[in-house]
Amino acid sequence: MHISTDIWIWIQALLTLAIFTFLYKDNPLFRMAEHLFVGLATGYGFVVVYKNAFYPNVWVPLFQEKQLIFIIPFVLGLMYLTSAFPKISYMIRWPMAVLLGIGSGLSIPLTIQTYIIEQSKSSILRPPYPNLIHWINALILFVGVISVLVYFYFSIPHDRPGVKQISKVGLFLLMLGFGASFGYTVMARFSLLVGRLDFLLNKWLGIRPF
Amino acid sequence: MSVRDFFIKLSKIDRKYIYLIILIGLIIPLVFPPNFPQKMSPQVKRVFEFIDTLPKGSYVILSADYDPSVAPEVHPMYKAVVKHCILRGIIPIGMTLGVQGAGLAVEAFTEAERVLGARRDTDYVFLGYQAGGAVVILGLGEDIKGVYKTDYFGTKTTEIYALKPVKNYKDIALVISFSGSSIPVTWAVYAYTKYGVKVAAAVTGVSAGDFYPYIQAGQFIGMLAGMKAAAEYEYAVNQILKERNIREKPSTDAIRMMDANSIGQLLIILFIIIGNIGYFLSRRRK
Amino acid sequence: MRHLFEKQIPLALVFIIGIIMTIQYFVPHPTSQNVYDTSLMWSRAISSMAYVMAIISFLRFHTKRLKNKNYAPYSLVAILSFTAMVLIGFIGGTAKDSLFQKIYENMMVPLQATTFSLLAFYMSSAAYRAFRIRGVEATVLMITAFIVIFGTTTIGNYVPKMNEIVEWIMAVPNLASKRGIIIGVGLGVVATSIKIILGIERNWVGG
Amino acid sequence: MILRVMLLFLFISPPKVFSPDGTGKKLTIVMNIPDTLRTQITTLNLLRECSDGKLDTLNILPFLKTYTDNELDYRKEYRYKILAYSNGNLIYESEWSEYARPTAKWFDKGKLPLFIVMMVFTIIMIFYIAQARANKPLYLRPIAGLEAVNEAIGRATEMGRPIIYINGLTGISDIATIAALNILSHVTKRAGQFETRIVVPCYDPVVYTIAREIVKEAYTTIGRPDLFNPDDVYFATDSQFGYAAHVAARMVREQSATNFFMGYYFAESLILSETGASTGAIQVAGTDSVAQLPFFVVTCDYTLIGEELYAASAYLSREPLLTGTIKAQDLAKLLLVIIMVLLSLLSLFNVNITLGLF
Repeated sequence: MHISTDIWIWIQALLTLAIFTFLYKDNPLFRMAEHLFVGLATGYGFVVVYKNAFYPNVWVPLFQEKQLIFIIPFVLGLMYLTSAFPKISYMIRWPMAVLLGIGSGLSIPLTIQTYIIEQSKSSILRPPYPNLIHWINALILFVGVISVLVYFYFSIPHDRPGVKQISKVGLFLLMLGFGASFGYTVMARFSLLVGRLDFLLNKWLGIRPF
Repeated sequence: MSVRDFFIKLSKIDRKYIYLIILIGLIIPLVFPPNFPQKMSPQVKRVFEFIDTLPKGSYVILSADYDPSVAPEVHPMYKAVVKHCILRGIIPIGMTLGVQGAGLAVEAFTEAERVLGARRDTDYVFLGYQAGGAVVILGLGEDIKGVYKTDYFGTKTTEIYALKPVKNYKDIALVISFSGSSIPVTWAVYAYTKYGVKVAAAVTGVSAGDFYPYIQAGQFIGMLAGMKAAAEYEYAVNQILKERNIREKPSTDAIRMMDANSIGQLLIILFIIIGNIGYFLSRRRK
Repeated sequence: MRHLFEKQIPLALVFIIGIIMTIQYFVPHPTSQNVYDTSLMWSRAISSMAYVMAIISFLRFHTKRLKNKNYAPYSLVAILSFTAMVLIGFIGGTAKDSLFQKIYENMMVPLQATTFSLLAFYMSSAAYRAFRIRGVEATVLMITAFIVIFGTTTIGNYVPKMNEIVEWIMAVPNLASKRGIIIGVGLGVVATSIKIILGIERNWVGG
Repeated sequence: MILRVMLLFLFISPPKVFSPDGTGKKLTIVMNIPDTLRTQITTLNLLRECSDGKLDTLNILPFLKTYTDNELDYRKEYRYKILAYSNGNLIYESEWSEYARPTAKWFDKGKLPLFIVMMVFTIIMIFYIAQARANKPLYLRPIAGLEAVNEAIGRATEMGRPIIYINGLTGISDIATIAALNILSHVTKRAGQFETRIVVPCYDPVVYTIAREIVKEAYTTIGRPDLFNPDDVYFATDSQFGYAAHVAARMVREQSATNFFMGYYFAESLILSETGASTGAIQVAGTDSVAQLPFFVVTCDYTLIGEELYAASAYLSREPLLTGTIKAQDLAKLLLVIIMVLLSLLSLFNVNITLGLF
């Protein structure tokens, strides 16, 4: 067992342990690590956004390539600074309006195509299917999607005869889906935890498995 | 205290003890690896047996399209498949479409040199990184040595002994794309659908779900998904090493981590059972 | 007058830009392609400057907390680490082996990975505490989780057909439920986008 | 010897050139090289002559039957000629093709069905919004989650401990965040009547400024502007796990009686809801992030699933326009289900209609 002598490994180990202490209870060590994390993340964000987003997308085209059209997005972007002064902070709504307009405008056709059309298209029964299993799966998918949609139907009370059973099937499938994704994520989360513990045992404390 | 009270009390343990049990439950197998025998699941078996039954001297492309963030799950797969090919006299051609994969792939080949005494450019080839993604995949369909003028270490591909009989996908038995994203699908679309070379995927557990449709459509011959598949493959390769009584100790990261993972997951199942028994008994008492 | 700037113009902007961007999808003409490229360029430029608001709120929040005795040390740490990271990033550069990159790899990644790995603990206590057979839905949820958790362990491989069952659950019933939700959410997203463009949804201009 | 014979294949039929789509940038060239020659070709070139006189040579993959040239200009015309070589010597040369112009269309007919769907949905929306504006009665079935929201507020009032309300981890253009902000307005008004403190840590700076306005306005509408405490509605951080750790720690410190998780979430959802549950707080969640729903369903007292979040925001804010939107979505859902059933039934009798979409 030979403990690592690399300062960075020690820093990683101490920070890892500080976060793990939160499992016991909230304590100053955890709060220190939490605030360190928040500070570093915001600082990291500022540098990365400046270097990878602001500099190439605003500074270079406007001030180096002198494309004057960029004055408009630049001035709109400057309006965000008004959020520091409450009286004129309403001006952030101008750049927001541009972003919202572009975002909403782009999303309408794309969302209809990918979310609504594609998903329902692949649930429609399209025989012939190669074998019985494919038939059953296609039927379950077809009935399943429709019953989930009926569950999310708000214009008829759920206690109507036909609707009651279908939405029950829908809720059953929803719960089955949630259980499945919960179960599937357990493996992924545990691999992460095992990875952290393996780092502490192996890299930091140098305990070689016997 | 009757048995019932015991179970009710058992279902009300404080959260902190649960965390302690989990912590201990994971540390023990990491330090004292139980090395459970890993029985191969169907998807992994398809890939393993495909390689196992290839004739000596055939070629397999192993594309390390992953980065350090998914290394814990995907890297052990790459190392295991490299060793498996060399043990079967099959020549793995390493490459990567992502810059970050190169360093990891080199490490896998160095381990093969250490454990199996593999010789570069005779038992394996490592071509390194080439930018372009789909364009590279297409190019390999035409002329591998045209796309990769030199290998990762600078040797001219035309002079590499192992690459003499290789021109394009027609001389490649299988391509495996190791990735944490959807790059294997690009391989399936460009390499399999267009050139007919067989493709397999080696991916993280979480992203496995998105590949099932492609497997059903027959575009992948099989898939290695998550830490479990890595452990199964690693275990199978280590068995071959034992048969050949090769003394060098291979890395057993995936097996050790998967054993700890399995114990953790079994503990959760235990908690669900205990939680319910206690809940069930206490409800009946009211 | 102020009403004009505070509400009217933003709503007009969102309406005009929204309509143009929606129609642009259906027009293959190169000018529509240019409109699309310019809109992306502008949204990248503007959103890159939106981050300055995060800095302002962050600094305002933590400087205020410096006055409060029991929060002061923590907020000091936050501000100092923020300033240090910014200076290191701008002075030392963000190259592969820069101090900035070292701090990211050796401080931020472990902090994030460890916080992420807490989830394994929380899942265990959630499974223990909440997975109770309380009604049909909770039971269905629990049994499916049970099967999938067990199916994805090493021992799961020894139970015949276990892997096929897990794969089937993920590929069929789970897919049906996800599709149902996604279609519903899709309709919701389209409805909201239409409301924003037509100025019906006004919360973002203060209702 | 064979190669010399091949040389006879000179000046044979020109390639066919047409504009494949309306982008005004592309021309597709169909190369009808005889198959016998195909195997010998090592390099295949396309000569392109533009109406402005510019001449270019494009080297293309030898086995291609058609090639699509792009980045062209719809204002100019282009013509093409094929040159095929076998190990350096010319074995096939076609005549120049006719001049062709990449057509630039103003409407892509292929997307007409999608355009119709979009228009129909917008009309349905406007119709129901008009109905709502003329406050015609629009029936919406009761949602169990709503009683849970009001109950949860009542619990915090009884225990005299604060409510923590989170609007999710996405921006203002995300529908889940907008729904969350609508519900925040209702929760603040109701909590304000009993002077119950509400803490709103925000993840996104834009959402933070809007949330601040909404809380301030909610308090003024119930005649209690004094209750607004600017420190309780604040921007915490925009790092995913820094935020989760911060809010989780705050729940433990404040021992909040009620936690609301509305909006869109990522993997940090379980840290929030499980820590909240450990403090014994009542928790109501509402999200359309499919991956996180399982965790909320397991750890919260009540969870609004997907669209229930949108419907809840319509109910709670009693905004006729929101109710109108839910009715419009319902009608669209009904039409969609009908189409799915019809197309499925028809395809059972192998009549496969796609309406250009399905």
